[in-house]
Amino acid sequence: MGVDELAQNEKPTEEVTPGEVAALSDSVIITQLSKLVSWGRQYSFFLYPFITACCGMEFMSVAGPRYDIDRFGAALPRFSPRQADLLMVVGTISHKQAPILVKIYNQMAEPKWVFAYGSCTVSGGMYNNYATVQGIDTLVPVDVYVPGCPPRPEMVLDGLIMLQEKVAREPEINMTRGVSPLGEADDRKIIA
Amino acid sequence: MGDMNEEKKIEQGASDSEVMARAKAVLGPMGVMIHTHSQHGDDTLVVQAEDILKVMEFLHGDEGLKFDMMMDLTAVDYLGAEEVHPYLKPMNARFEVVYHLYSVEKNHRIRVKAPLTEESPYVNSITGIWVGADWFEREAFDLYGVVFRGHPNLKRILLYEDFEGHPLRKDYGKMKRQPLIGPVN
Amino acid sequence: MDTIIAFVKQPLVMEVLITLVKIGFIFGLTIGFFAPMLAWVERKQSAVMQDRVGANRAGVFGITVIGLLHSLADAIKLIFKEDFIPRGAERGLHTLAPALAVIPALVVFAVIPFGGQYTLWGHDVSLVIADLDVGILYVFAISSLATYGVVIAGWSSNNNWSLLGGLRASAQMFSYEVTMGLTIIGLIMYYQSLSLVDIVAKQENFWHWGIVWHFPAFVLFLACAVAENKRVPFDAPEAESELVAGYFTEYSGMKFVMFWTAEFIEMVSISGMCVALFFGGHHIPFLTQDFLLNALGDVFGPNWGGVIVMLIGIGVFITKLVILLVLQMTIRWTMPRFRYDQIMKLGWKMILPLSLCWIFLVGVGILTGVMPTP
Amino acid sequence: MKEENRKQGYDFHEASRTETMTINMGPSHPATHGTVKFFLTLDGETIEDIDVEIGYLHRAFEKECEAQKWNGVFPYTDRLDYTASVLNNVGYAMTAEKLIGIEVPERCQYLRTMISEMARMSGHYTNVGAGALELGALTAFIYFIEARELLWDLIESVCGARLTHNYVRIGGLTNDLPDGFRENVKRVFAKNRKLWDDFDIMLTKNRIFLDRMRDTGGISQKDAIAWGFTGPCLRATGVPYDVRRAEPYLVYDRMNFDIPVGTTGDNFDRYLVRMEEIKQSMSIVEQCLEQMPDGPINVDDARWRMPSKDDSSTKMEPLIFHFKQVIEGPSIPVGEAYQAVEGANGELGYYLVSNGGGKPWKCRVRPPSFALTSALPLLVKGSLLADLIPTFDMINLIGGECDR
Repeated sequence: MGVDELAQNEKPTEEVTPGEVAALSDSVIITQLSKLVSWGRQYSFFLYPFITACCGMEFMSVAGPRYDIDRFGAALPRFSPRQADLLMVVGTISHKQAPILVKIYNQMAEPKWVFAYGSCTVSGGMYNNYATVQGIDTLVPVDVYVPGCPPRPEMVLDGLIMLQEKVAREPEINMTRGVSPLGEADDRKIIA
Repeated sequence: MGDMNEEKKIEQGASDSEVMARAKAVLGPMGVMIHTHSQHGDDTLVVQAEDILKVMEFLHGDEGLKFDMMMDLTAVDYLGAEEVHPYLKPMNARFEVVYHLYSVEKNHRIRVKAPLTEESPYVNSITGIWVGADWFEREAFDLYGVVFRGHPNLKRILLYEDFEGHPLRKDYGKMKRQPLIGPVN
Repeated sequence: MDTIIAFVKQPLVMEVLITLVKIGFIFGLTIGFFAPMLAWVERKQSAVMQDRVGANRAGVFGITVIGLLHSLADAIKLIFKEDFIPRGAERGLHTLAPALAVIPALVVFAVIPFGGQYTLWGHDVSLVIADLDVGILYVFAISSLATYGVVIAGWSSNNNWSLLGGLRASAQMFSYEVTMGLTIIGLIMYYQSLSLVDIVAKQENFWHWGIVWHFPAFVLFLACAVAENKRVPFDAPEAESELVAGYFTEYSGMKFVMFWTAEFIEMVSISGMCVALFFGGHHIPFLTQDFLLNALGDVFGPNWGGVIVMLIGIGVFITKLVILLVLQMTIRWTMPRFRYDQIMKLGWKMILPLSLCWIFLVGVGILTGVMPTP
Repeated sequence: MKEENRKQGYDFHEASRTETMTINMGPSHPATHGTVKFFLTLDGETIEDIDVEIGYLHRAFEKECEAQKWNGVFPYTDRLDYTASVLNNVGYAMTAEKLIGIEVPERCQYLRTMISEMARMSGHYTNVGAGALELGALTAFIYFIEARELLWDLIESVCGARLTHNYVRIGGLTNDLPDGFRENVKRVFAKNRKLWDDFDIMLTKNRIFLDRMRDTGGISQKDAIAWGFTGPCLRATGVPYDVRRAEPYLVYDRMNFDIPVGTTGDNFDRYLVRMEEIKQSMSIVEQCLEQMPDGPINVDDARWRMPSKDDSSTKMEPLIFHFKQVIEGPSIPVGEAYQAVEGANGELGYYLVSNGGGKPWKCRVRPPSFALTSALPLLVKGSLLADLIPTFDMINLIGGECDR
């Protein structure tokens, strides 16, 4: 399936039109509510660890006793993409792996965020050859980039805090990302 | 390590190791050998590709050698570096399938190589002798395009089915991408 | 105003009101208090056991309450999470399943006494929502309903992993249903009653506590109950490394959390059952209720004294509950997971014969008088 | 009765006929490490057939190495078996040195041995810990993560990196031991031994763990050899093959250590072998520190060694050599060589071909877990779905090494 053809499949998934959102966002109740929701989202990331390579070893340490990502409320790994909020892409993505990443991203329930963990996911890192994807932002939208090969756990925690700040600033309750422009739309269209 | 001594040994044409002597004694008269050497202490037999099964069956079955483990199987593309091995040019060979065998019982190793030409990169599969060769042969096929005749399931293993060409060949560009999905980058 | 008071003072209305208060109390205790608290305890206890700090960042104006607010954050986030129904799923059943999982877990509490009987201002107050003569049978009947939620969830998701999870769950839960019933037959013989209120009342004397004479039954019952609840080491139906998330793989948002909540509430109800059956309910060892009533009644008057005794009883009950919850948590964070067929083997080939043996021993004990019945 | 049913068009056998379920497990599945896909045919929960597909982490190691200078290959070798990086470094450096025909100084050999064993410990910690995790014992896993963390602190103090150490160079090492290293080793190993004991208590005698591991994923000695098993998985079947003993390299011939072997070759034996090897490795590290002589850590010959950073930024000649090493690469003599080291998973062999240029013509690595994974269908066919998890974990597929 060609890229153009896939791009055409993209349809807006928002149920509320932008105009309506703008009108509502002026109201005091809605802004206070959205603040509360953002606060909740900020401290409750369920991770989907998309672990493929070396960075996974460091990811174990991030979850381990010394660095303890649980402190930030982001400890619970959910291996079902439906239940996850944060797609942690940990490790090199090869061209063989790319369709799976896109699929997992599309399967995740809104709202969702993507964390590019390690140089390979940021830019391809030291692998620039026929087999590797040069950065996962060519496949899915990315919120936080943490370079390093592998990044130290402190960097990951820093990245997570930055993501939390980003989520806290999120003005909309109904934040949707939609599907990746590259992948097939998931079954969500049927029910929406 | 003692590699210095080995180098000297080659220069002096020192006596062969037991393994080499035995292999030479049996395989020599069979007329399958192209070349032998013991560079850096690694005993190496270079044999005709079409006779690889004969050679392997001997190495596997022989009581004195008993190579019961196929340690490694790979291929090398000598395109543009035929001078590395003197026997490649006369044969017009481009590839070499390299087998590393090991005997757990006797604790010795041997390397067997079979040169192949670009036109006919065919060699018989040794999966009948060592089942473990299965994936190694698939890998060599995947990355070098060497075809193993008689392999039960010869298809790509590391790359995906839609991939065209064999990336470890020297004429395949390092960054020539064929992505399954997404932009070419 | 007077008419309202007069209306309220009618015995039937009073009865209904008291029952409503009790139901409200149980609801608040389980869904309102224990479910979020257990989510927090699970996090914190695992953190303590693993030498970590655990969640502690979520705060309002810098007040973090040692990470308690993370449960609140989770709840807020999950309410606003997309609710997802996969293509090809049975939409109705898919939506119904989480409710089917939660409701039985809650309803079990109807027969678990969380205090004793008190007479306050002329009204008899019994701290149990429904004092059924066959309370234990009711518990088993209801908890077997919980299986349906899980099985329906597994089947309606149109996902192979869910289906496998549902299959495992149904086999496991039905098997342990049977064994769980058998483990406490000895207890029923000993107390000669099927009513949990009766059983608790008979445990006023510490030497008649279930745990004293029926320790093996307690171990077997707890094992069965944990298996019923599908927690580690019996979590094969939702085994993460095997079935992704088992029967609730395709659930998101609040529906997914309802399964979780059901699990936590079931933990509480298991502990409640254990407290009622083995740990003397609201009783304090070596301290009878009458003694307390007399002592406090002298100081505060019979009515207020009764209220204080009631509160002490509830406190004692909850304390015992918490201890058992911590025990369950410790088991959860220590053990590896059983294989599915090993779970079945354990249930049918180990626990079942052992509980039969125990029934026999109890019978012999009661007949020969070695085991003095209350 | 049967006849009656038939008449009514009801065939009991037809009605009770079960179908097999085909299901895709992975590559993004918690148990498959993100790099393998199992195509399972299940009859109930029994695995009727399994097709293993690898290659999801194919990063073109060989193509990438052929484009690097000889010394530039080290970072790529780090990322083969990333649980035990230095072992890969050492294997590659030794093969290149074999091609050149040089021998590194004694202190360097001791250091390489020592750091290799630390890497092996790290690899085994990860493997055994992850095995516990996948069986649901999260706490046990965390214990070994902490043990590994302490170990990584030591390695970091030597090489400057936690995971991908890039410590070895052709003809030597990047740097010597830091001050106070011996005391740190003593402190850390005391703690690690304690964690090991705790882990052992929590799992080895745990009946559930025992039941899950014992008699699952077993393989006979003959099959194991035929499939090219090496390392702990081969030793679990009772074959005492260890490259460190069979063909001693570095200073292993001076070390006093045991090769633990199993008896049945099942998952539990693999686990026990790995657990024992952790202890043996600790003892090797301590022996190395005891015996280690003073002296240089690099060869004297400037053609092969990478000048140290301090020298190359202060002195002229080392700067020139550094420049030549980086831009042209050492011109290693024409030839081919195979050298095996004992990796965390088994025999880690490097086969290098040089055409006399500054880059390797061919840089092949013999990945132990590749051979192990290829035998997976044999190990799990006919067993339950749940058995796939411990078996796959004890096989210890490392994506970087298997797919390269």
